[in-house]
Amino acid sequence: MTAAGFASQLLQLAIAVALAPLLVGWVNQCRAWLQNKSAPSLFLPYRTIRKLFAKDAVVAEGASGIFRTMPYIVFGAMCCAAAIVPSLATDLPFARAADAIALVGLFALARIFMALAAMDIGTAFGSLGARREMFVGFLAEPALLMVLFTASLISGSTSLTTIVDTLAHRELAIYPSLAFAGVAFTMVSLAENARIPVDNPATHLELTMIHEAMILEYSARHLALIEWAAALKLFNYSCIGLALFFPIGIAAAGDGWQATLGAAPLLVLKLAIGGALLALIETLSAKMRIFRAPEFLGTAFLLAVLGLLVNQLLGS
Amino acid sequence: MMPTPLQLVIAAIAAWLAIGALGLLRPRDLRFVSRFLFPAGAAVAVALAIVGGYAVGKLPQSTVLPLGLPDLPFHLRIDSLSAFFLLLLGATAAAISLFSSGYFRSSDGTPPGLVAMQYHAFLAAMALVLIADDAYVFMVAWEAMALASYFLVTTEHRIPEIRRAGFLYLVIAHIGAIAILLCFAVLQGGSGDYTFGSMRSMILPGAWSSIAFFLALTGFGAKAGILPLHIWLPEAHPAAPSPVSALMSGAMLKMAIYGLLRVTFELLNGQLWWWGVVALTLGLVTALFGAVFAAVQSDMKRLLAYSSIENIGIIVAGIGLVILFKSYGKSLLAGITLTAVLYHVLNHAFYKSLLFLATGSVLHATKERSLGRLGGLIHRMPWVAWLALVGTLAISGIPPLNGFVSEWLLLQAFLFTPSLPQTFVNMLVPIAAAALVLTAALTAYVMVKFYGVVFLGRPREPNLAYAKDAGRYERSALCYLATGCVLLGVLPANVTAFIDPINLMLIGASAAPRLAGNWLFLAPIDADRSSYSALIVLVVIVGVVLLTMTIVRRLYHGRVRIAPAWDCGFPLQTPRMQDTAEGFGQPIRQVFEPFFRIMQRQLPTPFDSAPRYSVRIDDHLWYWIYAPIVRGAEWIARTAGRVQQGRISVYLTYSFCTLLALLFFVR
Amino acid sequence: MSGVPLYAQFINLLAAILLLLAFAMLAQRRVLSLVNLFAAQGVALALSTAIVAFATRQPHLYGSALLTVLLKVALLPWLLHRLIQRLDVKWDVEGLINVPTTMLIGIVLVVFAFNLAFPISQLASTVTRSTLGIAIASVMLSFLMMITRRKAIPQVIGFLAMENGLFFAATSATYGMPMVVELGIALDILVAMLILGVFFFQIREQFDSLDLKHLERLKE
Amino acid sequence: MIEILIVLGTPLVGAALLGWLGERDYAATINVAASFVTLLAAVALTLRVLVEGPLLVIDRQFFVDSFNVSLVALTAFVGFTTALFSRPYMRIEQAHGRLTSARLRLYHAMYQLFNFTMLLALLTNNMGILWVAMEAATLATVLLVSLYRTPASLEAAWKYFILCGVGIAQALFGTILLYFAAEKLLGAEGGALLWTGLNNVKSELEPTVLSIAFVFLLVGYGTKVGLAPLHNWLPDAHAEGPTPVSAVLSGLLLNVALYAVVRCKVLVEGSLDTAFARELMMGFGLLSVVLAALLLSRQKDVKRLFAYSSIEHMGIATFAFGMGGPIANFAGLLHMTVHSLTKSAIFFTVGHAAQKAGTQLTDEIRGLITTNPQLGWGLVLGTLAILGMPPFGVFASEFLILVTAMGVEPWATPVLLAALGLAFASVFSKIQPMVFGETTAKRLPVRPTMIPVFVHLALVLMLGLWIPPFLADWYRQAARLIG
Repeated sequence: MTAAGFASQLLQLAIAVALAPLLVGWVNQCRAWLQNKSAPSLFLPYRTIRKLFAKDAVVAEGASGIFRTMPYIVFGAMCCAAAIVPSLATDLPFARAADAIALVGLFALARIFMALAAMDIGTAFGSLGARREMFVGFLAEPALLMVLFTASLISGSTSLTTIVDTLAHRELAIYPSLAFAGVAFTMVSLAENARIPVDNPATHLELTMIHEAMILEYSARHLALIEWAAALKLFNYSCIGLALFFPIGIAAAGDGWQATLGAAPLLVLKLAIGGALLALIETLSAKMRIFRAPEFLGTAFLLAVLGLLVNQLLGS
Repeated sequence: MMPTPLQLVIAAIAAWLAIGALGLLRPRDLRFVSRFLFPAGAAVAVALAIVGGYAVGKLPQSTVLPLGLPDLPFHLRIDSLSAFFLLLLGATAAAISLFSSGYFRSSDGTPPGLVAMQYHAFLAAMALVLIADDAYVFMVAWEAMALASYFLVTTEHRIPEIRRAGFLYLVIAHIGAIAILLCFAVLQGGSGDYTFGSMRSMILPGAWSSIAFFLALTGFGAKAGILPLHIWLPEAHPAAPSPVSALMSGAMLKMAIYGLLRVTFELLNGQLWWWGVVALTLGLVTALFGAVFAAVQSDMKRLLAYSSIENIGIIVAGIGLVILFKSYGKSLLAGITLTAVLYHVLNHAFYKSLLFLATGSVLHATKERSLGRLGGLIHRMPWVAWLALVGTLAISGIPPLNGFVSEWLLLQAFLFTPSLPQTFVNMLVPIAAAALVLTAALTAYVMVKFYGVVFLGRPREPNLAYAKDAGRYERSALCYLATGCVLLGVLPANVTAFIDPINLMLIGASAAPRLAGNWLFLAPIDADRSSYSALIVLVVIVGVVLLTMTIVRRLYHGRVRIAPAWDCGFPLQTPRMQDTAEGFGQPIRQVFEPFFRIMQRQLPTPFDSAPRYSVRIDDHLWYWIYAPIVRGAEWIARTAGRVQQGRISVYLTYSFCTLLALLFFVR
Repeated sequence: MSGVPLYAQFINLLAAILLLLAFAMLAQRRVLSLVNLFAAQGVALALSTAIVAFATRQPHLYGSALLTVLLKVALLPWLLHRLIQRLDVKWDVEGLINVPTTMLIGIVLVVFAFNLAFPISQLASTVTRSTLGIAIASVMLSFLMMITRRKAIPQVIGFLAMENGLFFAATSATYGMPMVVELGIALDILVAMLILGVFFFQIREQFDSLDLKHLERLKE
Repeated sequence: MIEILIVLGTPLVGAALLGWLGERDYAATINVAASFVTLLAAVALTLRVLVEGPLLVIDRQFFVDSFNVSLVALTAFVGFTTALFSRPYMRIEQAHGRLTSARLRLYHAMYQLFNFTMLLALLTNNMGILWVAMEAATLATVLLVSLYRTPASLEAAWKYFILCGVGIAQALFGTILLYFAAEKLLGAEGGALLWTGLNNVKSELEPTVLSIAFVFLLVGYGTKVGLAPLHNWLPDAHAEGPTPVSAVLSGLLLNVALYAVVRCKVLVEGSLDTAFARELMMGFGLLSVVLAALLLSRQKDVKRLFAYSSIEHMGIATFAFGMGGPIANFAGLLHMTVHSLTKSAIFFTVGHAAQKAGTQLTDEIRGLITTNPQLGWGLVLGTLAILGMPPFGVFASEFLILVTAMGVEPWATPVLLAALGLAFASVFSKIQPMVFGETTAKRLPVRPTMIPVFVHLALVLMLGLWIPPFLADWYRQAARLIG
């Protein structure tokens, strides 16, 4: 790999890790505005994380090694994911090592560890959360993969960089299949990031919570890492979405560092809009019963498959 | 002079048989059996694995033993395909034999010596299946395999369910064998020569070759557990002692896959595209079925058995895809798919044996098979738990372990289906891919349930507190298998390169140069389209994890306080508040309601002191297919029974009428 | 019947009588008269054998004629009489099928037998070839009789009558089998009769009747 | 020559001897000894025939070729092992008070007599004598079947007697027709009934007569083979007689009857140019297989069960001989051999099992393996062998038969296989619970001898994996003789 490639790789990773909490903060702020509450600071997530790091960790009795290592593994997996999602430029050497399918695999890794850790303590809520998480995952994961497949059928490749290259830098073409995929992707990312209407990050109401139920027992640095990882996940999803459906402005491999840097403000803009939209959706829609979730995600899955079929039918 | 691989394999078979015979000498001497026979068997297995690994890619060798029928002596042959499966058999058997040396205790069932005899006969039969080169020796080995495994399944024959399971198993195995025999009878195409050699050279007319293929699919499907011939599998696997379940699931099912490959791609020349469609559909239905049913099981071995059905389904679907590609002359894609299939076969052998053996250890430590009574074992038996975790992740298809690689390859194959001539097929492939992915995701669900309920949480029963960790032998066997899973995961390029000769042999095209860009990367077609490097992923993840750990430690204190679980501040938590297996599977049961036939649902009343919720689930197929068949057969038999109705003058009338009829017929 | 030598006409006559007797047995209800009819059959059989022996100058046929007389006219009927006395079963034997139907079937059988025998007898070298058809017919009639009787003794008599038919075929159609064979056959029949005798008593002491309806337990 | 005399003489003398002092304790030993001498003589005879080729002795009255000598050897062997088995078995019966010593005397005498008649039927060259011997065999066994004098055994014996008697009578008629056809060519005296003589002139024999004769012969001897729908006597006789008798009945008598049929078939085939005889035999064979397979699932009595399985296997063998040709005949011969060995072994185990449980009902015999492992394993292995499970020999012959059928009559193969599958399910579903599970059996007063069982099974296993070259050549030769 070239030095430039290595540089852009590190840069994008750094940006992801650094900006992820900010994105969360932004979404919360927008939501607060939309629900006309007084908004918390944009940097609240950073403060929370710092505070949590400083605290003494409390570990429940009967917690095994899985419980303790989980936060690190999840965080690691999310970093890996961040390293293969082109946010600024498609010049990502690491993307050779893991393609779209591996990306989904990494998400699955994180999910499974979270679920296992949640079951580790042996509390009612822990296993409840784990069950629901896996349940959501078993429909969301295929849907996401189908979305990625649609894109990779268009570009004839499963490596995200190539996909984005094709989408961004070929002569403009209309891909009807992407429309289906886009809708599906939105629904999946709502579910995957524990957002309304599937989950509600802002509550500990046992009937509704999924993600929160799993991490009830976590505290201090563990919790900090988990929160950070969650933020990273949101960031990754947003970047995937942007890269697949609004790839304009992402620098190509050969463009050099100016282009890469030039892409940065555009990315921030896109993320801001995306976050606002997310907040809007969350405000407009109501939390659905947990057993509505399969229908919701099933729809997403079918839409994605439809996209694939449309793609086969009309040809890419 | 140096003995040839084939001779070595034959020697290994003989050695296994000899070890078995030794078992007969001192049937009740447990020490002798467990300390001597099983380790010896393991040694032979290792040797076999080495020979198999060596023989892959070498020129085929064949020989004729002066056994069997006078006109049809035993023809034996070893080529890359059989060598690969011999490697698989040896590698799996080595671990399982090692485990068995620590596993078998004296019980009121079959005495240990006899068990050792059946066990090694089973191994020998499987090896013989793999090197058989004519119909007779194949059938002999095949049925001997079925018999030996049947007796192993019924080791604890005092338990009625086990007897029933064994019977079901043997009957379905026999039906399958009949189909296989018919298949060979078709394959010889009137030449009357039943050596595989002549079948290879035989060109069958289309209809006949289709018949042969479907007979093979039925016959081998019955052994592999393809719908709707799967019903014996979830009965027999739990019934058998765990090493045997591991051997059946890890190795024996693969023998069926071997047979299917052998017949489809070698003995039949020229495949038709729609066979592929059928196999693909059947496989995916089987896979989905297996996954869904695994999700709602509450017996850990049943759960694993269903997951075996699922994996077999995936494999068969892959084979279907291979047929599809090969019939359209897309040999490169066919090669990739076949690689994926074989890879998955290998993976399944490793992680499924690992998991079954782990359940064996759990079973020994707790005397408990039902998930509802386990839990928290990671504290009592850390070795088994952590090694089982590897298996769990591997089977759930998580990078960078081995399960992911084969699924990745298979998905690549699905994804890069170029537009095939049939639009219908083009429509099918994406749907198939979707089904495959769905199955994979369900597997993750299932395995989390399995692992979480068995090893994590708090013990659901008091007696679990006395569970002891696995012994020396069992541990080492588990370690070995887990290492296998990791290695197969992180060095895919080497494995695919190793498998490649089989592509060359069955497809006639090599896929490896494309598959293994270099030893680090796995890149089918070319690196731009898709590439994957498990090792790098592993390194990066581990690196990031360690890095964060050190940083966090460096910047902040590492203080930890142990406290009772918070759990939203709920008071009085008992282990009974955790999800049971039923509870965990409940969402799936709700989503896939129509799949199941709820046998009985036992709801607790408010006044129960120790309320239990349990659901017994059964699959429709038994009632839709088997029960009617049985009833029909009984009806016919009853009708035929009227012939024999005891009255002598009626009997006389029979013979009189026969006489008259014949005489009339003569004139 | 011009051109046919006298002895042949005799044999044909006896054959006709044999067939007649067979029909009579088919129709007969009373056990004792059944036995007598059987004996009469034996007489006819012996006569025909003797005539054949005389005509074809085969001395060993005299022997078989003698055998017939001893066995089928004297010994077996005597045994049967004794049995019937000892077991006192002098009842009327009503068949499973009523007599007219039986006769009807019998006639059909005779027609069938003749048709069957016709092509064969064309090839026969012997003059008395037409008797073959009669032999077959009587065999079949006795078969029918065995089927229709529901008591043990008549069934056995039917069995013996069947042997008569065979014997007749052997002697008249083919001028007798080799002596050793005939001896063997005769011996077998004798032994069979003795064993049957034993059986009757055993059956009697088990079921205190000779009705075959007791012997319908073993099914399927 | 001298061997023949010993082979035939020993059982005859033995019968006389045992008739005289049959109720002594050592009678059983005499029985064994006589059978053993017969076996030795049979072996000697076999060797001679294999070395010197066919024998035709005592003014052509006895004819021995490699076909019937194989059956002679088999008969002598199974006769011997059965005698071995019956020694403890009959002791136990006596101890259980089911038999008096007077009955034992009858049993022993008749056993030897039965052996004699079978050997005579096999060795004679005279179709008439063949018939006589068959009838005599029936008579001898009738008394054996009714040995217990229970109502059931009497009924069985009666049916056996009447049905086989009638059947045999048909056979006699067939023989007469043969004679009738042959005397024109061979002259009235002597040769006209000698099989060799007939065989020499078979091409000139009158087709119409022979075809009718064959019908009679087939119906006649077929009754004794137990071909459906003439089989009805067979289950009763097997189930109600003492077990050694069941063993020899299905192990040997059926073979002898089939042998007679095959001899006749050879003649008829020679004279007819049509496939009449072949089709007839194949039809009967197939029908028997299917019917037996169907009825197997209805059986409650274990000996009855295996009687039906005998019908099935005789059907298979008949089918094989019907197809004809070297391979099919070879297979048929092999099938007769392995079937006799396996089935008699099974009856040995079943007999003792029934004694242990005090009943023959499959539902009431349980858990043999736990009380007497040898017995249990013997039964289950024997059953699997008879059901055509590799690596046992029955599979070898069935494989060959199916293979040939695939070549000759492809449509028959699936039918056969379906029947075999059904038979497998029905039989095994009944045997498995008998062998496994909690036991119901008692101890036996006398220790049963398991040697015959395992010797037989070992032989069958060997034949499945390896047919010794000399045996292969021998049977090939025989197969060629049958044509």
